[in-house]
Amino acid sequence: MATGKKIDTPLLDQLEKGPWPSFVKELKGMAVRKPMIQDLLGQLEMSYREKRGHWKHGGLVGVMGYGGGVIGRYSDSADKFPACAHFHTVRVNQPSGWFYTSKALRELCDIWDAHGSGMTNMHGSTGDCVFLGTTSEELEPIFKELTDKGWDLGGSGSDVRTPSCCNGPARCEYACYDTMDMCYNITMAYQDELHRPAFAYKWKFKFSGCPNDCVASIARSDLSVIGTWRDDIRIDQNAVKAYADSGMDIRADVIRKCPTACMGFDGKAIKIDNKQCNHCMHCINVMPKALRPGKDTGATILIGAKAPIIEGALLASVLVPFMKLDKEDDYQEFKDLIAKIWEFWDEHGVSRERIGECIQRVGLGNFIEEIGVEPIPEMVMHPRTNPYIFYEEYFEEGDAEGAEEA
Amino acid sequence: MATGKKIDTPLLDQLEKGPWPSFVKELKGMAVRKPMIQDLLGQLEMSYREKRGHWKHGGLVGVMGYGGGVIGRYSDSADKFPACAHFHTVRVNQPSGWFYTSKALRELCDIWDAHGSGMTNMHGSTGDCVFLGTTSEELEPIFKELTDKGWDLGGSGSDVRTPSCCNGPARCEYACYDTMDMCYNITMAYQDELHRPAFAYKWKFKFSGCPNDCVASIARSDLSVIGTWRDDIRIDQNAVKAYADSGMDIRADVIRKCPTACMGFDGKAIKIDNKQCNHCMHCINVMPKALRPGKDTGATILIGAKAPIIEGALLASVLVPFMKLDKEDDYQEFKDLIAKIWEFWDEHGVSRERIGECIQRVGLGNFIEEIGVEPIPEMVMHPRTNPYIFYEEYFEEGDAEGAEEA
Amino acid sequence: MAEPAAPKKKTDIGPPHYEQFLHPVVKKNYGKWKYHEYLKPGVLVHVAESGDKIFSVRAGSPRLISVDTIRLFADLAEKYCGGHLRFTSRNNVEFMTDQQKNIDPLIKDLNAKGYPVGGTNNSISNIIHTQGWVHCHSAATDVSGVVKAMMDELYEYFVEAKLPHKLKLAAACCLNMCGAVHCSDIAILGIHRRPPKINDATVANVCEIPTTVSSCPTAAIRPTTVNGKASVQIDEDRCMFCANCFTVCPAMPIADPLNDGISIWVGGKVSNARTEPMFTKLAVPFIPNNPPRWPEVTDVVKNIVKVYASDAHKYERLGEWIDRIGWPKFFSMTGLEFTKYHIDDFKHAGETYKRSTHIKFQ
Amino acid sequence: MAEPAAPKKKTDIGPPHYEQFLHPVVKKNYGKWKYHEYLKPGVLVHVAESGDKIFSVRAGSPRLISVDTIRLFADLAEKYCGGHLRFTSRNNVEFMTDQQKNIDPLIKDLNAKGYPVGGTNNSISNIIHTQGWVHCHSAATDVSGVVKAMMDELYEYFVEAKLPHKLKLAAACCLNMCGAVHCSDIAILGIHRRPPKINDATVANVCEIPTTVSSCPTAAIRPTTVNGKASVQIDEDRCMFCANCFTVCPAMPIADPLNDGISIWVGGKVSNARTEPMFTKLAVPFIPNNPPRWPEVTDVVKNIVKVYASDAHKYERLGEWIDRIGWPKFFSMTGLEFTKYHIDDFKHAGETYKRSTHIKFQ
Ligand code: SRM
Ligand code: SRM
Ligand code: SRM
Ligand code: SRM
Ligand code: SF4
Ligand code: SF4
Ligand code: SF4
Ligand code: SF4
Ligand code: SF4
Ligand code: SF4
Ligand code: SF4
Ligand code: SF4
Repeated sequence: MATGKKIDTPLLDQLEKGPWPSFVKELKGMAVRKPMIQDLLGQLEMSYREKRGHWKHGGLVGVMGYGGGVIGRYSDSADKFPACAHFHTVRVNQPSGWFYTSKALRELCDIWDAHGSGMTNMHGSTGDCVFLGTTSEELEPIFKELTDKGWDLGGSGSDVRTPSCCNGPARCEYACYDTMDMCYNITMAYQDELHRPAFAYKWKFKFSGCPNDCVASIARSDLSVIGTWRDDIRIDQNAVKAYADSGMDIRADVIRKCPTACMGFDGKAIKIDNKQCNHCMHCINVMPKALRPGKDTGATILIGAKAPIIEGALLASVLVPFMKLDKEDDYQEFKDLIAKIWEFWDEHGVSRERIGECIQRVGLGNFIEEIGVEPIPEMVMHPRTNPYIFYEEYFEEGDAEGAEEA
Repeated sequence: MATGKKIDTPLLDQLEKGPWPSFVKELKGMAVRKPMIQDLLGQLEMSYREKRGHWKHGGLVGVMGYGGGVIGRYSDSADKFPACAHFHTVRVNQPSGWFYTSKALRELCDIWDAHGSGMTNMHGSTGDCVFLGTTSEELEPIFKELTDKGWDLGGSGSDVRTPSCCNGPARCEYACYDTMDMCYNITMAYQDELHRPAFAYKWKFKFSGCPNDCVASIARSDLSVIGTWRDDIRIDQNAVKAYADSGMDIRADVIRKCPTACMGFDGKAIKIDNKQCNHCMHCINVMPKALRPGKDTGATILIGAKAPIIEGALLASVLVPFMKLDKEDDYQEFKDLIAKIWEFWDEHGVSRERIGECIQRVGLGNFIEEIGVEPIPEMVMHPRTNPYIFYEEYFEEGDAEGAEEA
Repeated sequence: MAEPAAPKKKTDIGPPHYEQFLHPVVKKNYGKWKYHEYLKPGVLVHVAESGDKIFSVRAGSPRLISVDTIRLFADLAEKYCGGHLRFTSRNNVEFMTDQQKNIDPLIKDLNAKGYPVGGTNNSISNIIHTQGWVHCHSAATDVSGVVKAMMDELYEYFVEAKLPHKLKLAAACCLNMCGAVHCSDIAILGIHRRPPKINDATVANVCEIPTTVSSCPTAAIRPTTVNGKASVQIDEDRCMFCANCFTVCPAMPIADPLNDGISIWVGGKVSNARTEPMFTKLAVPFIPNNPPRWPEVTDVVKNIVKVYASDAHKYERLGEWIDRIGWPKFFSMTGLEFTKYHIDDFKHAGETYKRSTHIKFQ
Repeated sequence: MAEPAAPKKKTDIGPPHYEQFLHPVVKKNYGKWKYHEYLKPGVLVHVAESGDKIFSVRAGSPRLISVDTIRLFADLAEKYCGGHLRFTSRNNVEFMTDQQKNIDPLIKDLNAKGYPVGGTNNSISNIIHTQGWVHCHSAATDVSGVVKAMMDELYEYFVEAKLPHKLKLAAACCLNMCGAVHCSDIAILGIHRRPPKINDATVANVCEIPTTVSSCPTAAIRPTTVNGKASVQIDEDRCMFCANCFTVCPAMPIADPLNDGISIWVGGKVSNARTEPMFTKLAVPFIPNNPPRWPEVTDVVKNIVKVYASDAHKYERLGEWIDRIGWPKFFSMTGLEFTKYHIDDFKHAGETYKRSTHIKFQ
C-alpha cells in the first residue's frame, strides 16, 4: 500500500469555512499523520468533482467467530488512492446512554490511532461508536485490544443490532423505567444473536424512557420500549401557581394544547381527568416543575418500525399497551415475549423482511394469536373498515346445531 | 302462470306488530288483489323459515332500444310460487329532489297497478322509483305508458346511473348552487349514456347543495358535486345576540367545535378568520338565523366514491376545489371535464373497475395529467410520504448540460 | 330485405321537469330561503327572504310500499298541501304546506293510518336499506325485516329528537352495500361466512372461467377439471366471502342458511360538518340470522344507541364520540367483545395499527 | 485430524457497564431527578429530589471526528467535569458538572476550539446524518457536506433558542434512510433518478438472478440473456430508483452523476407530544447535486425554517403547523412548487387523496 500524498482539495476546502465545526478540518487534521485519510481526502475531492461516490459494493470481512460488527469497504479507485483501498468500518458497542469517562475515551482513541485511520463517527445512527477506515489485517488486533479493555463489537447484517437508549434515569426526570439498565441487560442477554447473524433480517431494539422518545425508537426499531404510566399525573399546585405568576399563559400553552382536552385550569389550580389523558407528555414537558408522570410506571411495547425499503416506512405499533418492567425478575416477561416473537419470525419470516413487514403480510391478528397475545382495541387506531373478514369457522350441514368446525 | 293462493305466514306476521309501519302489511294489502304478491309472501315466508333467499342469479331483460332500467329476477321455486316466477323490477327516473304532485304519483300508481305487482320502493338507494315485480311481457307496455305520461327509465348495468340531488334551493337555505336544475340538466344531457350501457362499469352522479351532503354523494358517487363558497360567511350579529339571549352556549356549541379554531366570540359578536375556515358548515348548521354561506358560491367536484367491492370502499376525492357552476353556459365547464374523464376512462378503464379504482391504479397524478387538470395541493391530504417517485426524465451522458430528455 | 319500420318509439325523454311539481311558495322563493327552524319532531319551517314560510311534515315509511299507500299519501297531500309532497334521501315522505294550521290535523291523519311523524333534528331517521330476500339474489339476510324490527325498537328516537345529534342508520344485505353502510353512524351488514359451493356440472356452461378466476380479489380461485369438465376450485383459506365470484358466475352460490348472518358497524359519517367523512368500523363480526325479529341484532344496536345517548356531547356524531373516548372505551362501555376479526388484514391493514403511545388506561 | 486448539478468544463480553462512567452526582441521584431548567442555549440544569444539581453543556459536533478531537473533549471533561461526558442521540457532546461556575469557562474553551454550544430547547439541534461519499457505496449525495453547509446557514438557530419549538433535521444519502429522515421536521434525502445500468458481463457471476428479480418492489426486473450470458433487464417505466436491486446485485450500479441529487421532506415527528408521530412528506422532489455547498438546497431549507419561525404558534412542531394552516398554504407561503410527483402513487396512495370538502380558499 503506497503512502497517500497530499493533493489539492479546492472543493472540500470550501467546507472548512463557516461557523459550524468542519468535518473537512477533522479529516485534514488526521491526514497529516494518516496516509489513509490523505487518500480518503483525495478520493472525496474526486467525488465532489464528479458528483459520485467511489466505493465498491460491500465486501464480507469480519473477525473470527463473529458474523457482524465490521462493514467491508473497498475503493474503486485504488490505483489513484492506494492508501484507502481498504477502508472498513468497525462498529463498537457504545455504553448505555453514550456515557463515557475521559479515560475510557482515551483508551478507545489509542486503539484506533494504532490500528485504524483515526477517524470516527461518534456515533453511528444505530448508536455504535463507528471507527471509520481500516484494513482487513488490522481487524483481529483491534478486536483483541478492544476486548482486553472491556469493549465489544456491535451488530451488522441480519442480527440483533446494537441496542440503544435515552439517558433516562441517569439525567432525566421523566424516565418511567430504567432505560440504561434495560438496554444493558438486553444487550448482554442477546450477545449471541448480536454477533452471529441468524435472522431473516436485522432486528433493532431501542429504549426510550417516556413518550417524548428521545432515541426515536418508534420510528427506527423493530422492538421499541417506551416508558409510560397508568396512574395519575402528579401535580404540585404551588409550582403551578409559580409558573402562572412568572407569566406563563397556562391556558394557551398547556390546557388548550392538551390533545384530549382533559385538562382544566381555573386560574389557580390544574385539574386533569386522568382517565382521558393519553400520556402525550405535553403538559409535563411545558411545566416540569409542576407536573410529573405518575408512580405506577412501566412501558408500552411497540413492534415493527423501519425505514422505507421496500414496502414503505413503518412506525412501530402497539403490541403491549403497558408492561411492568421488572428488574428483579431480570425482565423475564419481556424476554419471554421476545422469545415467542423470534420463534414466530423464524418460522414465518422471509429473507430481507423485517418483522413489521412480516406482521403486515400475515396480519396482526394472526401474529398475536401465534405468539399468544390477546387482541385488544389498544392495538389499533380503529377496527377494520372493510368487510373482508376471514372467518375461520363455519357450520357444516351435518353439524349438530351450535357446534362449530375448526 | 297459476294464481297465488293464500298461505300462512306465521313468521312474517310477527313483523306486522310494533309501532313502525310494516312492509308486511304493505305486501299483504296488495296480496289481496295481486297473486304475484301473494306468492311473493309465500316465498318470503319460506326464506324466513329456511334463512336464505330464493332468487335465481340475474337475468337479462329490458325494453327495446335500452340496455338498462330493468333488473331481471326469477324465482328458484317457481313450482311452489308460480305467480312470482318472474319478478323483475323497473327503475323509473325520479324527478329532481323527489318532488311530486299527487297527480303525478297517481299516474305512476295507475300504470304500475295495471302492469305490475303494485309494490314499489319509494325510492331505491340510487334514487329511482323502483317498481318491484313484473313479468317480461309487461315491460314494453309499461315503458310505453310511462313515456306517454312523460316518465323515462333510470339506469342499470354499466351506464350512467340515475343522478340524484338534495332538495337544495327548493327548500334549503344552505344551497350553494342549483342542485335541482343541475341534476336535471345532467340527466338530460346524458340520456344516451344512461340508457345504453357502454362503459367499463357503472357511473353515478350525485349533487348536494352544501358540505352537509344530504344525498351522501361523497360516499356513493363516481362524480360528486358538493356546493361551497369561497368568500366570507355572512354574519347577522343581531341574530347572534338573539341566539345568545335565548340561552345558546355559543362558546361550547359553536366556537369550540369549529374544526379550524378560526372563530371567536366576545360575548356579543362572532368573528371569523375566513381564510382559515374550511367550510365544514358546523357553525352555520347550529345558527342558521345568524350565519350563512358567502355569496361567491359554486361547488367542489370530487371523484371516485364507491362501495367496497372489490378493492375496499372509497370516498370521493377532490378533483376541482371550486368550480363556478354556470347555468347560463349550460354547465359547459363541468361537461367538458366529464368528457375528458370519460375519454380517459374509455382508454384506461378495465371491465368492472370503477373510476375511483382506475385512478388509484394509474395514479391520481397521471390521471389529472391525462385529463389536463393541474396538480394542486388541495387534491391531497398531504404530499407523499414514501420516496418512490417515478421521475419521468433523466439526463443522458451525451446531453447538453441542462437539457432534459422526455 | 329491410324490416318494415316500427312506429318510432319515444325514448330518452328523461324524467319530468321538477318545476311542475313544486309548491307555489317553493317556486316563488326558490333559492331565496333564509333560515329554518324545528317546530317539533318531524316538523320544519323554512322561512324565505320574502318572509314566506313553508312547513314540512316528515313521516316515516317502510320504503317497500304499495300503490295503495302512495295513493293514501296523495290523498293527504291533496287534503292539506295542495297536492304537494316529496320523498327524502332517506325514503321518508314529506308533506309541504304554507298553512301552519294544517300541520296538526295532517299529523293526526298520518298517525291514524300508522305513519309516525319524526326523523328530523337530533333523531334517528329512517334506515337506508336494500332488497334482501324480497328481491335480490345476493342477499345474506333480509334487511326489510331487520329494519322493521330495529325501527320498532328505536321508535322513540324517531318520534322524539333527544339524541346528542343526528344518528344515521343503514342496512345492506350483502357486501355490495347498495346504500350507505360504509359511511353510517350504525350499519347492519348481511354477511356470508362460508366459501361458495361450486356447481361443477354447470360452471363451464354458465360462466367464463378466466373472468371467474380473475374476479377473486384474493386469488383464491383456480381453474380445474372435474369429471372431465372444466370447472374452478377455491382455496378455502384465502376466501373472505365477498361473493364477487358469484356475481360473475352463477354456478358458485354463496348463500348458506347455516352460515349467513349479520355484522354490525359503527362510527361512519358522510357530512363534512366539523370532521371529515368517515368510514364505518366493525363492531360485531357475526350474529347468525334469527328471523323474523333478529333480537340479538336489535339488542346490540339499541345498546349502542343508549350508550351513545348517555355519553356523547351535544353535536357529536357517533364516530366523533368514539374518537374522543377511544375504541377501548367504546368496547368496554358497550360490553362488546374485541376479537382478532376486528383487526384489519386487508390491503391497507397496516395503516390501521396503532402507531403511537397515545393510550388511555381505564 | 483435530486442529490445535487456538488460545480461547474473549468474545461476547458486551459493552462496558455504564455505571462506571456516571458522574458521582448522577450516580447518587439516578432515577431521582425532579425537574430541569434551561439556563441558556446549550445549558441545562437537572435538579434532583435531594436538591443536588447537575449542569450539562451541549456542544455541536460534526460527528465525523478524529481521535484528536475526542481527546480534546476528554481534556475539557477532565478540566471541568471530573472527566465525565456523554454524547446525545443527535451526536452532540455533553459535558456534565455539578459546578455551575465551570459552565462559562467551559463554553469559552469550546468556542475557542470552534465548537458551538447550543441545540437545546426551541432550537435546531445537530442534524442526524449518514455516510455519504465518505464511506457508503449507495450514496446519491454527500451528506457530511450537505449537513456542514446547512448548519453553517442555520447556525443562529443552534446557538439561540428562538424557534416556536424544537426543529429536528436529518439527512440521508439514499432511500435506505439510515437515520430519521422518514420522521423529521425537515429532511434531506439523496435520491437517484435513473434506472440502474446493468453490467451484463458480470451479472451472472456476482448476482443470484432470481433474488435480483424478486428484489424489485415494482416487478420491473426480468431475467434475460445477453450475448449468451444470463442477465437481467429493467422495464424503465416501472423503475422508481429505489436501488434495492443494487443492494442485492452489485452489477446494477445506480449512482449517476448527472441524475443523482437531493429531495427535501417536511413535517415529520417522532415524539408523542400532543400529536401522534408523523412521517415526513415531500416538499421538493429533486435538486441536482451541487457540491461543495449545495446552495439551492440550503436556500430551500432556510426559507422553510424562516416561514415556520414567523408563522407557527409556540409549541407547534413544523408538521403540526402545516396541519393547522393546510398544505396549500404551506406551498404558497414557501413559494415551493406543487407537482404531480407530490401526489403519492405507491401502495397506499389512495389513502392520501383529499376525501372531504374541507378546503381553505386563499
Ligand atoms: C330532507 C333531506 C334532504 C333531501 O333532499 O331529502 C335533508 C334535509 C336537511 N338536512 Fe340533511 N337532509 C337529508 C339527509 C341527510 C344526509 C344523508 C343521509 O341521511 O343519508 C346527511 C349526511 C349523513 C351523514 O353525515 O352521515 C345529512 C346531513 C345533514 C347535516 C350534517 C349533520 C352533522 O353534523 O354531521 C345537517 C346539519 C345539521 O343537522 O345540523 C343537515 C341539515 C339538514 C337541514 C336542516 C337543511 C335545511 O336547512 O333544510 C334539513 C332538515 C334536517 C333534518 O331532518 O333535521 N343535514 N342530511 C334529507 C332527509 C333524510 C331523512 O329523511 O332523514
Ligand atoms: C335496488 C338497489 C338496492 C335498493 O334496494 O335500493 C340495488 C340493487 C342491486 N345492486 Fe346495488 N342497488 C342499488 C343501489 C346501490 C348503491 C347506492 C347508490 O347508488 O347510491 C350502491 C353503493 C354505491 C356504489 O355504487 O358503489 C350499490 C352498490 C352495488 C354494487 C357494488 C358496486 C361497487 O363498485 O362496489 C353491486 C355489485 C355489482 O355491480 O356487481 C351492486 C349490484 C346490485 C344488484 C344489481 C345485484 C347484483 O349483484 O347484480 C342488485 C339488484 C337487486 C334487485 O334484485 O333489485 N350494487 N348499489 C339500488 C338501486 C335502486 C335505484 O336505482 O334507485
Ligand atoms: C439528550 C437527549 C437524550 C439523549 O439521551 O441523548 C434529549 C434530552 C432531552 N429531551 Fe429529548 N433529547 C434528545 C433527543 C430527542 C429526540 C430524538 C431526536 O432528536 O432524534 C426526540 C424526538 C424527536 C421528534 O419528535 O422528532 C426528542 C423529543 C423531546 C421532546 C418532545 C418535543 C415535542 O414537543 O415534540 C421533549 C419535550 C420538550 O421539548 O418539551 C424532549 C425533552 C428533553 C429533555 C428536556 C428531557 C429532560 O427533562 O431531560 C432533555 C433536554 C432537551 C433539550 O435538548 O432541549 N425531548 N428528544 C437527546 C438530545 C439530542 C440532541 O443532541 O439534540
Ligand atoms: C453506519 C450507518 C449510517 C451512519 O452513518 O450512521 C449505516 C450504514 C449503512 N446502512 Fe443503515 N446504517 C446505519 C443505521 C441505520 C438506521 C438507523 C438506526 O439504526 O436507528 C436505519 C433506519 C432504521 C431501520 O433499520 O429501518 C438504517 C437502514 C438501513 C437500510 C434499510 C433497512 C430497511 O429495512 O428499510 C439498509 C439496507 C439494507 O439493510 O440492505 C441499510 C444498509 C446500510 C449499509 C450497510 C449499506 C448497504 O446497502 O449494505 C450502510 C453501510 C455504510 C457504510 O459503509 O458504513 N441501512 N440504517 C448506521 C449504523 C451505524 C451504527 O451501527 O451505529
Ligand atoms: S425519552 Fe423521556 S425519559 Fe428519555 S430522555 Fe427523553 S424525555 Fe427523558
Ligand atoms: S399528558 Fe397530554 S393528554 Fe395527558 S393531560 Fe397532559 S397534555 Fe393532556
Ligand atoms: S346538502 Fe346542504 S343544501 Fe342540500 S339539503 Fe342538505 S343542507 Fe341543504
Ligand atoms: S364553517 Fe366550520 S370551519 Fe368554517 S367557521 Fe364555521 S365551524 Fe369553523
Ligand atoms: S346489498 Fe347485495 S343483496 Fe342487497 S340489494 Fe345490493 S346486491 Fe342485492
Ligand atoms: S367469495 Fe370472494 S374471496 Fe371467496 S372465492 Fe369468491 S371471489 Fe374469492
Ligand atoms: S443512507 Fe444509504 S447511502 Fe447513506 S449510509 Fe445508509 S445505506 Fe449508505
Ligand atoms: S431501482 Fe428499484 S425499482 Fe428500479 S429496478 Fe432496481 S429494484 Fe426495481
